[in-house]
Amino acid sequence: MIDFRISEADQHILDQVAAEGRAGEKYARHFEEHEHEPLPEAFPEAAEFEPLPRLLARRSKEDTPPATFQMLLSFARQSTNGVPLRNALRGGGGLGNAALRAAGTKEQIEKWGGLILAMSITEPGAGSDTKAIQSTARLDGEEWVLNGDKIFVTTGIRAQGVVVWATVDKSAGRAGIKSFLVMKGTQGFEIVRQEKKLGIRTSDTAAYAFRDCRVPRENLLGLDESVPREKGSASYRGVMKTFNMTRPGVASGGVAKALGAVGFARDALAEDGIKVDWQAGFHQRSATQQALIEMEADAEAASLTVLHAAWLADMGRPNNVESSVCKAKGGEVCRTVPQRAMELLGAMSVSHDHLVEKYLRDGRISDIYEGTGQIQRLIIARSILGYSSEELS
Amino acid sequence: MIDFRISEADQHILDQVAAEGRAGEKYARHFEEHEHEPLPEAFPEAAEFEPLPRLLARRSKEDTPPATFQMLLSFARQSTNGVPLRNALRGGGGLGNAALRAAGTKEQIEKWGGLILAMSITEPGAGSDTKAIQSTARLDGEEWVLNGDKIFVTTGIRAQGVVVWATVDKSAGRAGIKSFLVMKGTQGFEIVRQEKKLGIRTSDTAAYAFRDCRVPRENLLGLDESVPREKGSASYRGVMKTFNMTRPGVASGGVAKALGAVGFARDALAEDGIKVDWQAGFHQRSATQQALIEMEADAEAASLTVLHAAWLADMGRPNNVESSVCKAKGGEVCRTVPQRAMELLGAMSVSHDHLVEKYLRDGRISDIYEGTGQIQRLIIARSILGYSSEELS
Amino acid sequence: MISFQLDEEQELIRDSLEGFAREVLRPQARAIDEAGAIPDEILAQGWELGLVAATIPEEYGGSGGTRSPMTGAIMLEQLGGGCASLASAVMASSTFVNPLLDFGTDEQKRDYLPLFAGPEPHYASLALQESQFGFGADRLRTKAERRGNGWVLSGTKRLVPFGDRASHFLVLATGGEAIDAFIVPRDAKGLAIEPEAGTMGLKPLPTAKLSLDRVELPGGARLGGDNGIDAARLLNTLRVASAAIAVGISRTVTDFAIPYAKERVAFGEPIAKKQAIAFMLADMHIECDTMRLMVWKAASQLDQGADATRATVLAQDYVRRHAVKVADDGLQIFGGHGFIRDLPLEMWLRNTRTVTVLDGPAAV
Amino acid sequence: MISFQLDEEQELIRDSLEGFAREVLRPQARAIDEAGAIPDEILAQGWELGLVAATIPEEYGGSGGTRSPMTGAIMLEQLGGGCASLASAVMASSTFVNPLLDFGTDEQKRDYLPLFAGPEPHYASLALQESQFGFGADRLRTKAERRGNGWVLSGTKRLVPFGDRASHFLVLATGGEAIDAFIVPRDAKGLAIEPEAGTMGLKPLPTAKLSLDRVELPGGARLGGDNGIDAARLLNTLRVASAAIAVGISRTVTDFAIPYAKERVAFGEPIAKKQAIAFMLADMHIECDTMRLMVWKAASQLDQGADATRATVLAQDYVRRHAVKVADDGLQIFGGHGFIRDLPLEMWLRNTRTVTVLDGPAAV
Repeated sequence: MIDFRISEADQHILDQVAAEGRAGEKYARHFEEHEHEPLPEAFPEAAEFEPLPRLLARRSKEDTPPATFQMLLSFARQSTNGVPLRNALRGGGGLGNAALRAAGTKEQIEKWGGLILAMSITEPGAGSDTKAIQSTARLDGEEWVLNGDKIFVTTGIRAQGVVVWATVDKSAGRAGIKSFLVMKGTQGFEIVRQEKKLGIRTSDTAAYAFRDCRVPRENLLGLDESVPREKGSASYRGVMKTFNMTRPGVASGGVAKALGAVGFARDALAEDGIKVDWQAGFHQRSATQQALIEMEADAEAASLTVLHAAWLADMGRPNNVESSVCKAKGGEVCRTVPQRAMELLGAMSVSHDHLVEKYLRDGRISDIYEGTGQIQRLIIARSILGYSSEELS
Repeated sequence: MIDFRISEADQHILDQVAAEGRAGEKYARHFEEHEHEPLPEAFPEAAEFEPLPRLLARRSKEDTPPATFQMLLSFARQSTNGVPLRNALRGGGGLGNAALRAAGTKEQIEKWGGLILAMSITEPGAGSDTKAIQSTARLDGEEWVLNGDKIFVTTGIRAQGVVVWATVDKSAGRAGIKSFLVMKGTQGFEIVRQEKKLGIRTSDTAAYAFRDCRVPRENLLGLDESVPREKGSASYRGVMKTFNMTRPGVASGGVAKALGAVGFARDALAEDGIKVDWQAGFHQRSATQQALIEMEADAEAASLTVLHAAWLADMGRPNNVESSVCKAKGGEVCRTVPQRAMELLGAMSVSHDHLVEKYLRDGRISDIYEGTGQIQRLIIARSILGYSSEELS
Repeated sequence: MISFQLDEEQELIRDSLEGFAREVLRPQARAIDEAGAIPDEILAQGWELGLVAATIPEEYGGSGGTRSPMTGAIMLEQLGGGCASLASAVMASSTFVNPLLDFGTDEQKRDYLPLFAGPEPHYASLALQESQFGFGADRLRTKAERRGNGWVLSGTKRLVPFGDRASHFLVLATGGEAIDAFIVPRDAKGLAIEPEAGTMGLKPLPTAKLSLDRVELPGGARLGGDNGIDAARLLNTLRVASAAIAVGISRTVTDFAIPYAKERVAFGEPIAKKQAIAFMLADMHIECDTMRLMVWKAASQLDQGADATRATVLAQDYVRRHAVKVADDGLQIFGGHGFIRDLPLEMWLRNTRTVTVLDGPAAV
Repeated sequence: MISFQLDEEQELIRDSLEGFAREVLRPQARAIDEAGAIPDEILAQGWELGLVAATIPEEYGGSGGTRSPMTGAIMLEQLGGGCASLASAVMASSTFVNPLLDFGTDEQKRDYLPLFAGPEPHYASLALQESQFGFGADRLRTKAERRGNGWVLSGTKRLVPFGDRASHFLVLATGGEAIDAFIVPRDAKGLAIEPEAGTMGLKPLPTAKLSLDRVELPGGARLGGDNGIDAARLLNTLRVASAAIAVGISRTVTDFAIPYAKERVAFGEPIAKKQAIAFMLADMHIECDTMRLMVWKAASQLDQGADATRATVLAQDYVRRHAVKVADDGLQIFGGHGFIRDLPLEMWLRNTRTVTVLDGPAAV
């Protein structure tokens, strides 16, 4: 049965998560202005909230399925502007960990799974074009020798290790790209800088340099050293799977910022006596009410596409196109809705007295990483047109 | 001095033209429903209005320059829904006449300039891609032999002759394309059908077939039979000039439909007590007022780009990019503004009791002919990026 | 719990109507639109689907199915995708029947529902729209006055589907505050019926103008008796139904444009290989999916008996802003061919603009 | 007659400020934004351009140029394209001086204009904005009450430029109906000045919160004396000025993105050769041109002394909807690099959003 209802039990969890997020807002401005300051292990307010794993443990298996519920949690958490009251990033929780789980051998997962692992793909000259990766890995005896520059490494500072994409054979294109686990402190692996960003400032972003950086031969994830010559090798597809799984997640972050911005605008204007009258027809509405309705419709529409893509994953059904649909919509509303919310709130929306401007700055990244809106549209277009990536690029 | 004022004398002319347009609205629905019925030479109401040439003859040379004023006339005339009270199409007034004037020899212009000439470029397989023209012209003794199919020939029924694009050498690409004057009644020249269209129904649109159609050698416009091998031959550029001159004209039609639609909505809603209060700030406006403001802003913005492109032509300055800018904006607002006007007016906007739906239907063509919005963006992008048509297509 | 799973019956209905839409409606849509009228045999064929009678209880001769705006949305997306005019025509009597099912007294149900349970089409329809451009259900001008035990109705109703043949109309009017619906027989004294001049979209759907000049009605004419109706629910149901039709047209436009874009060659390659066109198609696909989800959310809330006003307002707003763009972009991909009435693109644009400005000629 | 021809003086100003913006402002913009403060020497350099004094009559020590919002728009587009924060800073005192020129009594002009005619920067600014999110000039909460021959002002003003150093403020307040402007010296009793916490855009521009607790002013403090001011004109002038700055940023973003798109290679060719990017750039170019024309129309009407309210509302609406999109699309073209503060894209987005929600920190 088509159903959009959230059970009381689940709503309670979501309310808790949102409350914890809001409790962290008192620290938000400080970490905006001190962006490279590490977050403490826990803030005093953390004690007031039951940890999420405990809340989740009580969920019924008959309720909204887990991946879908993760999206609801993301909406609840990320539509607040709070810094995490507990250091959210623990062993196993980095983007590199997802890659390890997808592409690593059982032994590799056991060995490194407990660390915080970052994922290092992007290079100064490449962006979304993973085929163009220039970093190289050369086998020298029982060691891989890595060379190259990497940028935009999320949690690149805090991570204990990093999964690095490099090519073992440039002539092979995508099939030559392999991923390697490199531990912090390895000789020849340098953190060049920590980036200063428009938003998501409590998430650290690093640039790396690898200069004759040597790692053991068994640090190749999956241990498959072969370079197939056909298109779309299993190895590469293995790596790409991590994208497919993360698109709804990233989209949920963008949607959350849109939901947060429209919620902020709605509440702030209500205090000034301006409220949506849902019963009123178009001609009976004010311009502000109509703008709020449109923003709410846009944010909700995007949220439904995210839930849909996640639900398909829950059902074990293909969700490649739907993941790109939701990523495209999330990328759209993370830009337009906070922008409009500020327009509606006027000059005071830019003041640091309030956090609404943070939705715009933090949300903006959602249309960039894990594939820009343009990349998502390419994926969708190829799918509906039946074109390969060579036929439509 | 930057100036957007219209002199009293000019405003009087524009008011007259608009009044004549409105007087023709009583016949509009009839010709919508009898779209292939020829317009009479004159309606009785024509006598009430001074003919435009007489009005124009009294204009001061110190006033708004002529091409710019033509755009204002187009706004005034085409923002009404009236059928022409006088048969507007006379000798010299067809699209083919503009081509003749641009590319013909002095003798050719004298010989055919007094006829109504249509312009026949598009082919079933080509669309905006003039390079792909398949119609051929072969010189056989002192005659050109034409073969091919043509569609979307504006005034193709009423025209006395037609300027046809055909290639004399397919291997030469654009440089091989020449234009030929073919008189109605020439053997091998067949009118295949008259199209039924969404809008602009008082403008007849024909499909032609040429089957071994022979015309005298001197019917080649410009008489230049050579096929230069370099890119961007003078001959082709000569032909393309007709586009460059007509883009603001076509854009003005689209803008006029947007202006008409927003004007209709404004007046109709005012009768129901809903009016824009220009002094009110955003939060004091109704949704309807805000929608009217946005539509009016969009239509006015597009109108200014049209005036700007035409004014550059008046000044003898290059206006290639500005022509495409205004064509792109005209193509945008001819779609969005009538659509929104109808949304604002609700269900009665679709009723044949009113003419507002005609703005949507008539306006829609403006984003298609003389180059779609996509083609205009290509032209603009090439210009600002410094790319040739080979580098960006 | 959140679920996007159609139940078995819904999947069956979707699949069978998809076939009906593809094989019966789509092939006739263009010709019917051009003719401006729907042949009686096609109306009869539509009636035979049993969609109107599907949810009429068995005691009144119907099939006794469950009333479900959610299932209705699924149906209307398919029918609308086949032909919005025929979809609206086939479902027109539902705009009378369904409010009766939802709000009617036992007596009203007994008196009127059996009319629609027979094998031949029977017409009755909702009279909502009025002449003023600033119309809104919260700005009704048709007045209902109490007179003794009965009512007197005055006002003008526009664009009433099948006004030429409907046996009854459900006229929305207000006594000042609440909105009421009144069952008005076509031969009521003071009721004048004139055919409308025509409409831009849904051209073949016959519509009429009803002039109510102090039409006197008995007390039992008020739908729901003393309880009246839940007007918000009635309107929400109509709005969701219209939006579902719009989604159906959008989907059809997109599906029609995809193969054309792959076949049509310009500047040396299929236009689908140009990002401008490919991204336009991607956006059309994105919005079809997204609009559908918005419609589903509102429709499922109506099924659950919840106050679906917020979800309906959002779905209607979203669909209004996006469906016309999808149809219009579809036309753009076809260029000049889209503007010619040989192809259905321009019809889909007219129909989309029309169903998204109506508050719903068809509602389930 | 319609003309798009800048006069000679305007062309001169445009060209010289274009050079100043390119050579002085642009190179410093990023560092100044990051530092959140403008060095005094740069402020002095900006002051030396003589822009504030340009239109002060010679009798008060100024250059005696003609007041022209049209010329102002041309100036602000160039300055804003160089650095919106510096443009706003350089012109901040104009928000005090220009209303004085437009509406001031002879006595007011004599008392205050000479302050701004010297070689050193002198600051005074307009206090318009208030704390409430539903703020609008037609919803002012700062109250002006008559008391004897004088006035008493109460209320809170926010985001007042150079509140830290301004010698005077022009405070907008209302006695109930009309909007008035009052000259308030910084040492007025009852006036408390606190620095603002900061702003998302125009970060280096120092702003302050003014709390007016029954501030008593003499009768001569009311701008324009008994005539008061034309508040619509004052607000229109501010709005057009802000819009002109936004156009300048948009133009700079576009100019900055073009060479990058040609250099940046992805999937084997410059991204500018992808229609998705090329069309985005084309749209940015289209909107820069179009926004400018909208600003020009409103500005030229202000020059002509006409009621420019309609043109201003339209220009402001149009620029608000398009300028942020241009800046945002510019950032998108740079992908992740656009999000990093090494490049100016994210700054341009913040500044564009900021200047288009203000009713104008800078106005000429």
